[in-house]
Order: sequence, then C-alpha cells, then structure tokens
Amino acid sequence: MIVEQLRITGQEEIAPRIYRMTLKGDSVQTMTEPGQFVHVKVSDGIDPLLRRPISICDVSQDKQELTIIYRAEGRGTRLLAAKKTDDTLDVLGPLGQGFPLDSLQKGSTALLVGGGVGIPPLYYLAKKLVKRGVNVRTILGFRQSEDIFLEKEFRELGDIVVTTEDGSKGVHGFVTDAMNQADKSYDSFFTCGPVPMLRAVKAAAASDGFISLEERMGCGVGACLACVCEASDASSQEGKKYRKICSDGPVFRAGEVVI
Amino acid sequence: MIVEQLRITGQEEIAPRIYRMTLKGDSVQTMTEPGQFVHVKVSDGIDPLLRRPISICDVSQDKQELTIIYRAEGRGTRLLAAKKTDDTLDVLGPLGQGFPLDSLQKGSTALLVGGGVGIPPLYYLAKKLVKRGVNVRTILGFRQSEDIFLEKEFRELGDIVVTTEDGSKGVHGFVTDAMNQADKSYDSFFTCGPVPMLRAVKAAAASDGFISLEERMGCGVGACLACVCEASDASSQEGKKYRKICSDGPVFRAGEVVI
Amino acid sequence: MINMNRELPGLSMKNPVMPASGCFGFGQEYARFYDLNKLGAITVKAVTAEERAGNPVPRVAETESGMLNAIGLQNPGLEHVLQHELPWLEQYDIPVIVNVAGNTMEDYIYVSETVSRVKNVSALELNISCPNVKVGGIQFGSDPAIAAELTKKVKAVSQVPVYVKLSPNVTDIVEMAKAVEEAGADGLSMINTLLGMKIDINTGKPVIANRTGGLSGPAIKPVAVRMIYQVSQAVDIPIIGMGGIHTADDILEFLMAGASAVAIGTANFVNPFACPELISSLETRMAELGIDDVESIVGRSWKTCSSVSLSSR
Amino acid sequence: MINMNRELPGLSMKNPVMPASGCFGFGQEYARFYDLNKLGAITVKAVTAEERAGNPVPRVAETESGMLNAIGLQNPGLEHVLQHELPWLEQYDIPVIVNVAGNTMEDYIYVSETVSRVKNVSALELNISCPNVKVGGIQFGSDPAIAAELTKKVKAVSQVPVYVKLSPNVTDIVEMAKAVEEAGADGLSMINTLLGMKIDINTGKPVIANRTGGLSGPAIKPVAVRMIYQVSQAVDIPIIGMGGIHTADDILEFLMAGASAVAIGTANFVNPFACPELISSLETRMAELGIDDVESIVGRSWKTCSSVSLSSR
Ligand SMILES: Cc1cc2nc3c(=O)[nH]c(=O)nc-3n(C[C@H](O)[C@H](O)[C@H](O)COP(=O)(O)OP(=O)(O)OC[C@H]3O[C@@H](n4cnc5c(N)ncnc54)[C@H](O)[C@@H]3O)c2cc1C
Ligand SMILES: Cc1cc2nc3c(=O)[nH]c(=O)nc-3n(C[C@H](O)[C@H](O)[C@H](O)COP(=O)(O)OP(=O)(O)OC[C@H]3O[C@@H](n4cnc5c(N)ncnc54)[C@H](O)[C@@H]3O)c2cc1C
Ligand SMILES: Cc1cc2nc3c(=O)[nH]c(=O)nc-3n(C[C@H](O)[C@H](O)[C@H](O)COP(=O)(O)O)c2cc1C
Ligand SMILES: Cc1cc2nc3c(=O)[nH]c(=O)nc-3n(C[C@H](O)[C@H](O)[C@H](O)COP(=O)(O)O)c2cc1C
Ligand code: FES
Ligand code: FES
Repeated sequence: MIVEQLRITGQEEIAPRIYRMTLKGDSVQTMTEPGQFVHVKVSDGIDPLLRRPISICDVSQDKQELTIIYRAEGRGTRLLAAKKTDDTLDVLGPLGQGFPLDSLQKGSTALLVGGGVGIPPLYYLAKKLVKRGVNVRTILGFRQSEDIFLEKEFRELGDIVVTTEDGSKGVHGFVTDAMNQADKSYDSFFTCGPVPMLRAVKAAAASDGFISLEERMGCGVGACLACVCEASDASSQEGKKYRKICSDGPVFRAGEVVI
Repeated sequence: MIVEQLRITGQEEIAPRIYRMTLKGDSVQTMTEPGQFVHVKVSDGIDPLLRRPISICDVSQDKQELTIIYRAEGRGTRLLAAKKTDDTLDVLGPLGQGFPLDSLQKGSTALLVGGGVGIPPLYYLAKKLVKRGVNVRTILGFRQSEDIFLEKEFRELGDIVVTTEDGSKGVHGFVTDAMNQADKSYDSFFTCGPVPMLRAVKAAAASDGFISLEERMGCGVGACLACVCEASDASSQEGKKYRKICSDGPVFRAGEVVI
Repeated sequence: MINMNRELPGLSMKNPVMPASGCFGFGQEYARFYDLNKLGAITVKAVTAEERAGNPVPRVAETESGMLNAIGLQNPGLEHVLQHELPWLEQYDIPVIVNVAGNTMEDYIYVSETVSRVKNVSALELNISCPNVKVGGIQFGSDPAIAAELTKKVKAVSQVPVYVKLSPNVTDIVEMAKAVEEAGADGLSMINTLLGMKIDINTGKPVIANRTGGLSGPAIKPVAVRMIYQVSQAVDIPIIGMGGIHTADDILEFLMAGASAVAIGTANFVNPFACPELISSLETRMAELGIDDVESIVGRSWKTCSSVSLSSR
Repeated sequence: MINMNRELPGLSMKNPVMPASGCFGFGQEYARFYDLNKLGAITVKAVTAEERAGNPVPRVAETESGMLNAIGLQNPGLEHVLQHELPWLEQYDIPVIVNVAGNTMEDYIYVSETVSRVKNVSALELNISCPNVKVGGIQFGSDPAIAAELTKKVKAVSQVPVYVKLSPNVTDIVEMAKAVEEAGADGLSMINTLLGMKIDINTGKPVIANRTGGLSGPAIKPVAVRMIYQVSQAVDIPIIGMGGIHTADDILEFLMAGASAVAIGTANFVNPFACPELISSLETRMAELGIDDVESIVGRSWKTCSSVSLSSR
C-alpha cells in the first residue's frame, strides 16, 4: 500500500459535471481488485485538508493506467476537475476490499446495478467477470438522459438497461423498476450507488449479492473509525459488531451489514 | 483604488531566490507614484489567507505593465514564484503614499540607498527623478556578489556603488560605508531596506530625506491598524501620535516617524 | 422576490451583512472602494474613553486559514470619535453600531452613555471579550456575574439597544449568554477571537509583540457555528454571528446555526469588496436554494422542520 | 550529531514524535506503511472498560484547515485490548501510551489499574477531555477539582506514569494544569480538540450525526501553541504537545512553546507516512537552524536567551 504521485494522462468531461481521469504510475500494477478505491489528495497544501475517496473504475496494466470517474460536486472534486494532463496527483491506494470474483463460476450470470457515481467501480468488475467467462447484465440508473455515461462501454460487455428518473431515455423510473421487469435468472448481484438505492436493490434482488458502501472518511485505512457501519446480527455474532467501510469494505456481502 | 486580476507577462529568477515578475492590466495606469506598493493575493483559496505587500519596482505605461521584484522567502512568496506567464494574479493597488518628487528641482542631486528587497521601489523612483532632470546617485547593498540585481539598470540612470557584506564585489561592508566614502553633496536622500539600515542611513546622511518602511499588514488600506509606527515628537504635535505604514506611508519624511 | 431585510433591536437592516468591529475602521477606508449604503449596518472599531496607542508591532501574524491580531484597542478616543468619525458616517443611511471597550465599569458606562446619545448611533456593542488588553476586558468576558453587572449598568444609561459581544475563550458560553440576557442585553455578538499564538522558529520568539493574539478567520468558523447553535437555543435575544465568514454559504450556515445577522471581519482584508460581494452572492445562493426570506432559515439547524420552508435540492 | 532523544516520565524516546490518540488505532494499520520502531512512542486509541459502539455516522466533517470528528470513543473494550491489541505491540521496541477514558471515576480507575500492569505499557494518558461523549468525560475536563481528584485516584493505582490530556474548551487552562500537577500527574498532553460544528446548508442540519464534533488540524495550532506556552511556564511537569502539527517547523514551534515532545493526529490522515517523514525532516531542519539537541529548544520562547544555544539564521 503506497502513496504515489501519479501523472495525469487524460481528463475529460463525459457528462455534465462527470469527469473521467486517467492516471499513470507504478502503483497501478497493484490495482487488480475491482471495487477497491483510491484516496486522493486534491491539492498540494492543506486546503482542502482531507483526501477524497474515489473508486477504481478501470485499470490497464499494459498502459500502467488507472481510470477514475467522478462528479465535480464540492470543493475537492471541483479542484480535481481543474487538473490538467501532465499534472501529478497524490494517490493513496488501492484501499479496501473489492468485489469477490471467485463466487461466480464460468458460465454463470451476474447482475450489476449502479446508480450515478456508484457506476464506475462496476465497470472494472464487469471487465473482470467477462474475462472469467461470467455473463454480465447491467442496469444503470440516472436522473435524466444527459447524465448517462459508460453506457457504450458496458454494452460491449453484455446486456444493459438504462433507467432515467424522468423517462427521457431507457426505462422510466429507478433501477429497481428495471430489475422487476427483467429476467430474474442471475446467480449474484453487485451494486453500488446511494444507500436508498442499495436497500431497494437488495430487497428486489432474486439472489445473494454484494453491495458497495460510501461514508465520510478520515484516514481511509482503518485507523480512525470515522467510516463504520453496523454489522448485521448474524455477522456480528462472528465477531465485531461493526465494519469499517474503508478497510473491511467498501464492498460487503449484502447480508453482512445493516443499511 | 481597485482590485484587478492582472495577467503575468513574465517571471524570471534574476538572482538566487529573487524574482522579477511583470504584470499587465488596466489598473497599471494608476500606478504613477514611485514608492507605492501593491497588495497581492498569492492563491485563489484561503491558504495562505493574507495578501502580501510588494513594492512597485517599475511601470511601463506604454505596455500597461507593472514590474515587481521580490524574494521567495516564506510560503506566500514561494507560491508567487511558482506562477507562470499567462497566469493571473489578484492585485490590490496602488496603495500608500510614495516618494515625493517635487521636493527636488531640475539639476539637483538625489542619493538613493537601498538594501536587499528594499531596492526595487528605488528603481521606479530613479527613473522618475531622472525624467525630472535630477541627478541620481545610487548605493545598493547586498550580502554577497551573487545576490546583486538591478545594478545594470541603475547604472543606466546615474552613478552607482554596490556594497557587499563579504566584500565579494564593490565596496566591502554596508551601504553606510559607501555613503561615508562618497561625495556628500546631495540635496536629498531616499532609502528603503531593513530598519537597522534605515537608521544607519539616516544617521550618516548629509541632508534631509525620505525612508520607506515595512511592517506586517492586515488590510493594507488603513482600516485595521496592524501596521502602525510611532510619529516622532515633532510630527505628533501636528496631530496623531502614530502613522499607518500602509496608508500614511510606506514612505515618510526621515524625521516624521520613530524608527 | 427574496426578502433580505432584517429587523433587530435598534437595527433596521436591508440585508443581514455588516462589517465586524475592528476590521473596518470607522468606514472611511472602505468607502473608497464602494458605497457603504450597500451594507446592512456598520460596526465601528472599539472606542475607549481616552485615546489608546495600542500594542507594539508586529500586531498581526498569519496562521493556517486564519490570522492572529493584537492591535490592543488602539483608537483615537471618545472625543475624537464624537467629533470626527461619527459625524462623517451621517452621510450614510445605515445603522451604526459602536463597539465600546474600557478597563473599568465606569469606563464602559461613561462611553456607552455618551455614545448612545449621538443621533446616528443605532446600537452599542459591548466588547467584553477583547483578548488583547492587559487590564479589564478579559475578566468581564469570562465571569458571568461581572458581565451581567456591566450589562445592567450600561443598559441603565444607554439610549439605544445594547449588544454584548461574547468571548469564545470560556468553558460555558451558554452560561455567559444567559447571564447577559437576564441582565437586559438586547442582543449578542459572537464570537470574538480565540486566544492564540505563533512562534517564529528563526528567532524562537512569538511573532506578535504582545506575544498572544486573537485568532480570526475561517479557522475559527466551526467554533463560532457551534457556539451560536448552542446559545441561540438557550436565549431569546438575537445574535449577530461572526467568525471566519468568507462565502455566502458561510453566511447561510451562521443563519441556520441561529444567528439573525452576520458580521464580516478578516474577509475584508483578503478582499476589500468582501461585504458587497457577499451580499449579492447571498441573494444568488438563496435563489438557488429556494430560500425566499432570510428570517425563514434562522435557527433552521435546530428548529423542527415543519416551521421552515426550505426546498430540498 | 543531532540529539533527538527524549526522556520523559516512563518514556525513553529516540525522537520527540508520536502519533496522537485516536488517529492511529492500535498501530496495526500504519504498520503496513512503515516500521513503527521509527516512532518516538505510540499512543493508542482511547480504551474504556466495556466495548463502545461510538456515535452514529457521519462522524467526520472537513473544515477550513481542519476537521471535525465525533467518533464517540468507539473501542473494543479493555478485555479485547489486553488480549489482542497490546500483545501485538510487543514486537515493537517503543514506549506505548494507553489513552484511558470512561464515564465514571470508577471506570477510569479500573481501566488505569489494569492497563498499567501490562508489561509493554509505558504510561497512561487520561482522556478527561473528549468532547464527543455525552456522559462523564467532559465534566472531568473542565472542573479543576474533579480533574485533580481523578488524577489522584488514578495515580494511586497506576504502576506507570500518568499523563493527563487537557481540554482546550476551558476559560483557564493554566488552572486545570496546575490542579492536575498538584494531584500528582507526571505529565500533560495538550491539546485535545476544540468543540465545533458544521452545518450542511443543503439539508440545514449538522453534518456530523452527533451534531457537534472536535476540531483538529492546523486550524487549532495557534490555540495549542498559546496554551502550551502558558502552561509550560506554570508547571514543572513535561508536556506532550499536539494540535495541528503538519510540518517539522510546526514541531519546532511546539517545542519552543514549551512542549517536551509532540503528537501527530490529523496529519496521519492526510499522509499516512506523516510521522516518519516528520521525524526525518525535523532532523534536517534542526541541522539547518543549527540546533543540535531537542532539549535545548524546549520552552525557548519564554526562557531567557542565555540558557539556549540557537544560532541565528
Ligand atoms: C469508497 C468510496 C468510493 C467512492 N467512489 C466515487 C467515485 O468513483 N466517483 C465519485 O464521483 N464519487 C465517489 N465517491 C464519493 C466521493 O468520495 C465524494 O463525492 C467526494 O469525497 C466529495 O468531495 P467534494 O470535495 O466534492 O465535496 P465536499 O463537500 O468538499 O467534501 C467535504 C468532505 O466530505 C466528504 N464527502 C462528501 N460527500 C461524500 C460522499 N458522498 N462520500 C464520502 N465522503 C464524502 C469529502 O470526502 C470531504 O471529506 C466515493 C466515496 C467512497 C466512500
Ligand atoms: C510596503 C512593503 C513593500 C514591500 N516590498 C517588497 C518588495 O518589493 N520585494 C520583496 O521581496 N519584499 C517586499 N516586502 C516584504 C514582503 O511583503 C514580505 O517579504 C512578504 O510579505 C513575505 O511573505 P512570505 O509569504 O514570503 O512570508 P510568510 O512568512 O509566509 O509571511 C507570513 C505573514 O507575514 C508577513 N510578512 C513576513 N515578512 C514580512 C515583511 N518583511 N514585511 C511585511 N510583512 C511580512 C506576510 O505578508 C504574511 O502576512 C514589502 C513589504 C512592505 C510592507
Ligand atoms: C484586526 C482585528 C481587529 C479587531 N478589533 C476588534 C475590536 O476593536 N472590537 C471587537 O469587538 N472585536 C474586534 N475584532 C474581532 C472581530 O470583530 C471579529 O469578532 C473576529 O475577527 C471574528 O470574525 P472574523 O473571523 O470574520 O474576522 C478584531 C478582529 C481583527 C482581525
Ligand atoms: C478522529 C480522531 C479521533 C480521536 N480520538 C481521540 C481519543 O480517542 N482520545 C484522545 O485523547 N484524543 C483523541 N483525539 C484527539 C487527538 O489525539 C488530538 O489531541 C487532536 O486531534 C489534536 O491533534 P491534531 O490536530 O494533530 O489532530 C482524536 C482526534 C481525531 C481527529
Ligand atoms: S476512514 Fe478511518 S477508519 Fe475508515
Ligand atoms: S495594514 Fe491595516 S491599517 Fe495598515
């Protein structure tokens, strides 16, 4: 686990306020697990002070390149969006526990459900699953048609349904509307997005699965206990009553934590 | 008095850690008085928080260009040194009261004595004096030969003596050593530099003169009372017992303030 | 139409923004930058009975997201203020708040009584919290009984409403606030600066000649917000909130914490146009957030939701 | 050769730098980044008698040059710490300071007595200053008599030196320090966090679920330096200084203010290598400034110059 000054090799606004950034450096070779994240320092000084957690969206080992996709929201991510090619970025990672791949055999089917900036980590996951010979079906939820990103990329990897809350494209409604309409024969689901969505996806799901959580973080490495969530009754009997999202997660078995 | 985003048209290290920066913008046309300063915001955010006072070193009304020369010392000036051509700089000014020119008639002689980063404001003064037909003699003090800057530029305007503390160039010693050795027939002196130097220059001077002071500043415009100095007995009888360096100064008649 | 008006005791303000005492002189310097009539009100530098020379320099030091100051209440004294500074402000149609300081109760009472009779003075702000004077001041600000006694005595002589400016350098700010409320204060100003220090490691000595100074700026904002949040729930008098405000969102945060109006200090030094720019960007941000009346969000952070109309984003 | 060694009660340190309690867990996380033997000492997270779940999330919020936290003393409880955390630290040859918290005097006494018997525990740090627990804690930290009583009782049972960690949220920090010194404290840790709050203007609610939180980071550094400067002149026991240290120059500032050693909290979050990098840059800076012994600059800001050898720049 290291901190490295990665070099920015590309930065592009792919949807309103949604940016795709590519970064190059040695530490990329350790970023092999989909669902992990990097903890990014967006400025040289102490303003803003804390790092920002951003999911690993894609990794190219050939090019030693990491891709992240993020929304320019508050001060930190807006500063990130202002960076230019060839600037460097202080990146700590990869951090956390990603999506387990070995739960799925070749030929089985995975349902990936993502909402908004919860979508990026699912892309690296989809690629890894396809490589294992797993069929990937994807449902991506957006507010409206302009917000859509990564649709083409996911389509190359399998079936994909897009939902928009205003009905301006794809299925009108939420990702769960698409889940209910679609084929329920999948072996596992993987989801990332806002907590209400995660809850709904878990409830609508026809199988076991994995969810990726978000929480405000301090250290990002498990030392400060800023980012805990409650372990579900069943799993807390196995040990601790809580989980640290940064180091025990961000990915959990759907039944492992209370959401 | 305005705040303007000036465009940086040049930045160059002219001696170790001494930078010359040129800036362009509308407000330059108001910068007509030598000895005034600008109050510079070195970053976009709030870190560092306060502006930095830097003297006006030269102004070209043709080019609408302001020149400042500064030493990259603490955090703020180091950030300033990291700026590049075409970046913009938030500049408040011109501020303060500069050197009075009308005290000297055509044909009279002025002695300019500067030390370190006290030298820059004297350059614009020298140019203005020469334009009035005043003879300018300059003594510039540095630590050592590498630190020397603006020597050539001053030479073009009149006699110049350089002193170095280690004797590596010019007169060995302080500016006052050069003052004592040199011709004492001048009509007024003008000095800027560290306070011990100002004191020594005032004591060694053979005429009346003007000194430019430095102090840590808050507002830079006379509102916070951070930068006061004591008025001398004689001048405090005329009114207030103190002077604000940012707005009553930075230039004072040598007898006006206690140094 | 967004309603920016504020009605506080003695203060009819067209917007909730005023400069903070000590950061705006008596207005003349910033009047060269913009028309002071744009302000909700103006708070002038602390006035003492006699002229004060203040502390030796250096008087300011920069810290991370903040600054220290130890001006030491330098001011030209009551007489001069009455004859020159306050009359000059008559040309403006905004409420004037005079910050009053002193070493003894008698000082405060004398200055308060005199100043409160000046026709363009709308309110007094009792500075019982300046950390930079050696005598007086500091004790008034940390002992609730003394603060209450002072408030009562000043109230007895003042012709205009009295705001008491609280020091954050206390264990229990709510106790202080309640004490002065009970003693008759019409409002509170909070917070004054946190007592701090910076040492120059090259000399090994404090940067500020007075050694300690008052910390202001964004660094102290979370402390100010917390104290306003606590105090506004415990008292029924309005609060003028201050401490680190640099953006329109900061103003909204202070209002939601429970301030009825805000004051801008250090930000004026960073940007001489801070006050008018904040006033206009506050209006923009309120429009964006669907807030149509400043009053509707005062105390929003602790009031039950039903009483507030705030459209979600 | 620069002498970085420090000898404090119970603590033989090879340099003056340790992580601050609560910002370093029990060491395991940062041990994946570097060898903990590089540290002067280690201070572990607060330990309470029983397991604590802590506060609801969100528990942190960012502020200008600082952060708020309200972890709520979450910890696995004494038993678990005795069986798992402290034994794991045995592999390192550095002093271990255990931060002790509780709701009642009995809690503190019980945990202190038990922990102080563990062979690799070098000292206790009594956390009487955590602003984030609802019961206990906070009162201990703001009442000198209670703090003294607690100190005395813990001293009576502890097998190792006892440091008392002071809260900055008090009117008179010197009074608190003297009270615990008189009660037998072997040293002081200061400062804990300043009580603060941040409100999310989109929701109108505090960002932190616990509403208020403790402010740490560079924003509070001037307050820490001031308090250490004041207290170090008033007591004869050593101070472990903390509050916003992010650079080697900050460490020098704390030492010159009067701290005998320093602790690094929030900076670990910004840079996981903060502690070892600070230790090495401290040595570099001392060389540059001609300081050859840490001891020689402790209290430099208030000691008479003659007793100190500091070459000017
Ligand atoms: C494990 C993990 C993976 C993430 N992956 C992505 C991603 O791939 N793409 C993306 O756009 N966003 C992602 N996020 C959310 C992203 O971290 C926040 O949008 C970002 O931190 C907001 O910072 P800011 O400077 O824009 O906002 P500010 O409001 O300036 O942030 C203030 C503080 O709050 C924290 N914060 C604010 N919102 C969030 C949030 N939603 N989650 C966690 N902390 C928050 C910030 O980190 C910072 O400490 C992820 C979050 C987590 C926890
Ligand atoms: C009227 C005036 C004109 C000046 N002209 C020049 C010039 O032309 N060229 C030049 O190199 N320097 C000049 N200076 C000095 C220059 O302002 C300081 O070197 C600069 O502010 C230091 O900032 P920093 O970020 O490097 O240091 P930091 O240590 O980061 O500064 C911290 C704080 O202290 C203040 N400060 C530190 N040193 C000084 C100082 N010597 N004078 C005033 N404030 C200080 C800073 O402004 C800032 O507020 C002038 C100062 C004044 C008052
Ligand atoms: C340079 C300076 C001078 C001040 N003088 C006074 C004063 O005379 N009276 C007073 O009550 N407060 C004074 N203050 C405190 C401010 O009014 C304000 O309470 C404090 O600075 C916090 O606000 P800010 O962070 O916006 O600056 C002064 C502050 C500064 C920075
Ligand atoms: C997330 C977090 C958790 C903390 N937990 C504790 C704790 O358990 N016990 C304690 O005494 N101090 C605790 N503190 C306070 C720190 O030890 C330290 O006193 C404070 O953060 C100031 O130092 P800093 O600015 O370097 O962080 C905690 C601070 C933070 C930021
Ligand atoms: S962010 Fe520190 S434990 Fe997760
Ligand atoms: S810097 Fe504010 S009065 Fe001079």
